[in-house]
Amino acid sequence: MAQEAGGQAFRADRLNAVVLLVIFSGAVLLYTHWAKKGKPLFLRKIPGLDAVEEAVGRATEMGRPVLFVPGIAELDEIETIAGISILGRVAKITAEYGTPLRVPVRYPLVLAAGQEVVQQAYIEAGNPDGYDEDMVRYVAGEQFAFTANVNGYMMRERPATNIYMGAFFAESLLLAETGNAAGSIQIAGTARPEQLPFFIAACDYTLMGEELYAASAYLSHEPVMLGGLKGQDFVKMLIAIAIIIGVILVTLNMGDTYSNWFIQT
Amino acid sequence: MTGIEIFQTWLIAFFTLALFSFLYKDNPVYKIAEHIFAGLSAGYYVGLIWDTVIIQQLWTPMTVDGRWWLIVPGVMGFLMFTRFWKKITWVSRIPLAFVMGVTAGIFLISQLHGLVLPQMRDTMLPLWNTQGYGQLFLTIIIVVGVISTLIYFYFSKEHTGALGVTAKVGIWFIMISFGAHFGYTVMGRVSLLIGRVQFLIEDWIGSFT
Amino acid sequence: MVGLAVVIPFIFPADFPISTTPEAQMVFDSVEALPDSSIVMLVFDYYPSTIAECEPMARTALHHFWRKDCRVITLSNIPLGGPSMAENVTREIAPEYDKQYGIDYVNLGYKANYVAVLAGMGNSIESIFPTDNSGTPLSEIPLMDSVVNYEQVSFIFEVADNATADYWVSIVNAQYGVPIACGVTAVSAPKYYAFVASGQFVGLLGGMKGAAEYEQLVGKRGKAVVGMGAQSLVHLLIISLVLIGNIGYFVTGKARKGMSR
Amino acid sequence: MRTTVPVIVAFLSGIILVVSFFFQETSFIGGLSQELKVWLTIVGGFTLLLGVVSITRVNFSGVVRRRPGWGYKILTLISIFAMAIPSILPTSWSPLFGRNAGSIYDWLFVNLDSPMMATMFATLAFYIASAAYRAFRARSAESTILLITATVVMLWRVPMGEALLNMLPGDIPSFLNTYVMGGANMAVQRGIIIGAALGAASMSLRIILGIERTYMGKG
Repeated sequence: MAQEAGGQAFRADRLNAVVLLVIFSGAVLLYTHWAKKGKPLFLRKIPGLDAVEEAVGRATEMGRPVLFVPGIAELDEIETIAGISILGRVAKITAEYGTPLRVPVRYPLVLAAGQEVVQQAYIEAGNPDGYDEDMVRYVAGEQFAFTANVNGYMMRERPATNIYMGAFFAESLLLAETGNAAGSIQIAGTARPEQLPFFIAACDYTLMGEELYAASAYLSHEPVMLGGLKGQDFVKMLIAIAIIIGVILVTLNMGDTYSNWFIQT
Repeated sequence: MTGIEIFQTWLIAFFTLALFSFLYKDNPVYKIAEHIFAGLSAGYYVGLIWDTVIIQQLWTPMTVDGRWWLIVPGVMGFLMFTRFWKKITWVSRIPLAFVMGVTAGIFLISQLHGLVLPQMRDTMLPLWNTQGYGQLFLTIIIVVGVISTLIYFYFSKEHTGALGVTAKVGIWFIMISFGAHFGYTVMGRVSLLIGRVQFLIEDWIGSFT
Repeated sequence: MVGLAVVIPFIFPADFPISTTPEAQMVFDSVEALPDSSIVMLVFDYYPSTIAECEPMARTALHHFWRKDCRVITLSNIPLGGPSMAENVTREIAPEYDKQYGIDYVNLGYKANYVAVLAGMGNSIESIFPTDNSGTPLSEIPLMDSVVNYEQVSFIFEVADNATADYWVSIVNAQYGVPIACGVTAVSAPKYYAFVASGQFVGLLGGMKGAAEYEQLVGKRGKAVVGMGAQSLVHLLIISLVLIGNIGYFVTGKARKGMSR
Repeated sequence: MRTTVPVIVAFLSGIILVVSFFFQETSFIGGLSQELKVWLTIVGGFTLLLGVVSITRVNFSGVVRRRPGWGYKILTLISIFAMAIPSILPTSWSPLFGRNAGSIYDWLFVNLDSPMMATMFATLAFYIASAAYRAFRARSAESTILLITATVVMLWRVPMGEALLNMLPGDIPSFLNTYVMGGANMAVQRGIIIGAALGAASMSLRIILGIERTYMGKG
């Protein structure tokens, strides 16, 4: 171990990863820096977002509650964080209209974060009295126990609007199907491709994959989220271009050196 | 079957049916099963972590192999429990930060190096080859599919013009993929049900005779 | 209705031929191509909830390995049940091939945080698993004498019902180059086609059908093959439900709530 | 103090792992990062116990305060202890202790816990059928594509359905596997994998650099 000098120990064959790492980190950090400085960064509007507003409005007209489920994962999951920041926006609308809101959660940390966000939204909307501690509540720790409880709520209270934003697993269909049976308008968003088909089938509108993150960055204008998203977007475009160049070179039969550069070791 | 085997089979059958009874309606038998289930699952962790982590990874190496420095992760582990006291909750952030830091370090590299690079490389396929039209068709599908999916999830420009067309193609591709997911998943869920029915018919009803 | 469709085939079994997909054939071929008595890993990364889909794969793989006299290291990244299932399955099948614990197979059990486990074994398996599942130090297990890290492992068979399979690809295969074949639940199978195409997986079994294909290739018809009959009927039932639902939808012409997607 | 220390810890541990990737396993930094991974398996184990403590506390206080359903909560508590206590007693006292085959722990797992987990999941099959009937409609061009693909894939995945498809002209099953699963689906998954990998990497980068602190909670 000791006799190996630092110079020899370096893995020159992993240089391609260094390059990618540097470009990627540079892009994310630069955009985050710009976002913090207040430089206007453009994000296209996500179509599903109008639907959220519309659906909460409908709940108000019908005088029935809005149900918001921020996924069933812990707060260290990006999807949960995105869900919580969308919850902030939804809470603001319900605060303005005075629509009842219910947020069941599965983890104590999510409970704390959720309560904070909702309370903040009610204060900002000028309706601090409308806030009630019980709006966000801890339901159960076990996946299916949680689902059974939320399903029971849907069938009893028949909320006009159900919004699911966050990390969902096998319960996606159980929730969305029950909501469908209860006649609620449903909007969902998750980054898990394996659960998306069920939301798409059973919900009226679905934010797919990274649309969830984009939506939360769009709504929250949080520089860290916005910068990260823009940085990723930039690298994504580079990747698309690099692939197209690769396809052209390989088609012309002169791409070996180029495409071999991407081999991982 | 011996007496104990018959008992076991009936026990499993009882709890299986108890949980299925929720499909009809919530009921006390279901609740009993559900609560026992939650307790057993939590209790399982205790024996497992006690044995595989605390004894095998921490205690024995420290006391037998003399790797005293493992006291550091040991203490960090215990600090996790400060989360339950409001005043010193913040201390639990230190072990949490360690977990997040190491995981992030492994992730940052492995995601870029282990996923992005190889997936990019494998998309660089020749659009002209001698393997016939079938292969050519497949290559076009793959290249167009990958690029249009990437573009669909590109948020920095409005989806108009050429970008809009590509994104539209992307959404069609995405729907095909999600359809495939749905079709596949049906199989998965049904398989699990079949597993339970196999038990009920072969083992439980089989035990009547 | 669904219940009936599942029950009927068990009472009146019908036999339809099970075709083989290239992905399952690849799994079979790559195990066949291993030199006899190679050291392989069989990973039980599934929860008991998906036993019906995953266990037939793990069992068949074990039969296949032992028929080729491979030495098998099992482990699990699933805290809830993983090590118990690995223990039970191996011990049940071992007598059939006259295999001895410690010489022909070993169960490393479980260690917390799969990311650290997968990455750490690349340097030294013993530092992550100082003992086997039941607490015997690795130094006292003959099979582990010659195994330091992934370099001595010629093949990994990952059976998973969750995203752990991603990390076997992005950490173990990418950084240490061990060939990995994967058996996954139907839910996640479509995703892994991307890893098969890029060669990061040398084969893929998707759900109970994949398990049945593999059982048939290895010649050990088990629960998966039997289950395919019930599977057929339920699928046809669901397809007809979709059709009926859509016909009703078009006949009544009610566009529900007017929002798209 | 309350945020600075954790941020430094996350930074140091993260950066060591990143740098070590570019050096041989046998180098100094390789050894250091290996040690950190071992530590992580230990600290990670305690994180799992945290959940058990939470559940015990919630149920215990539910019973003490006679919250609705407290009778059921007693069952949960009994089950936790029935599983946990025998499992941490040494096997040398009795073969019923510990985790080996023949122990109480193993018996409870094989005969109660494991079948119940499987049953919980199996109920999904019923829901998927009702979803197929009610929700799965050709509402737009996109949902029609989804619907058709799903139906055909469903047919293809079972022997009886495949026999049906084989009655039609052309080799539909192999077309499905090559062009749908290995073609269009694969391409989309690849796009999603690349996007998700960038997302995870960007999150990791921000955690290492201490920009992202949501995981610590507020305050």
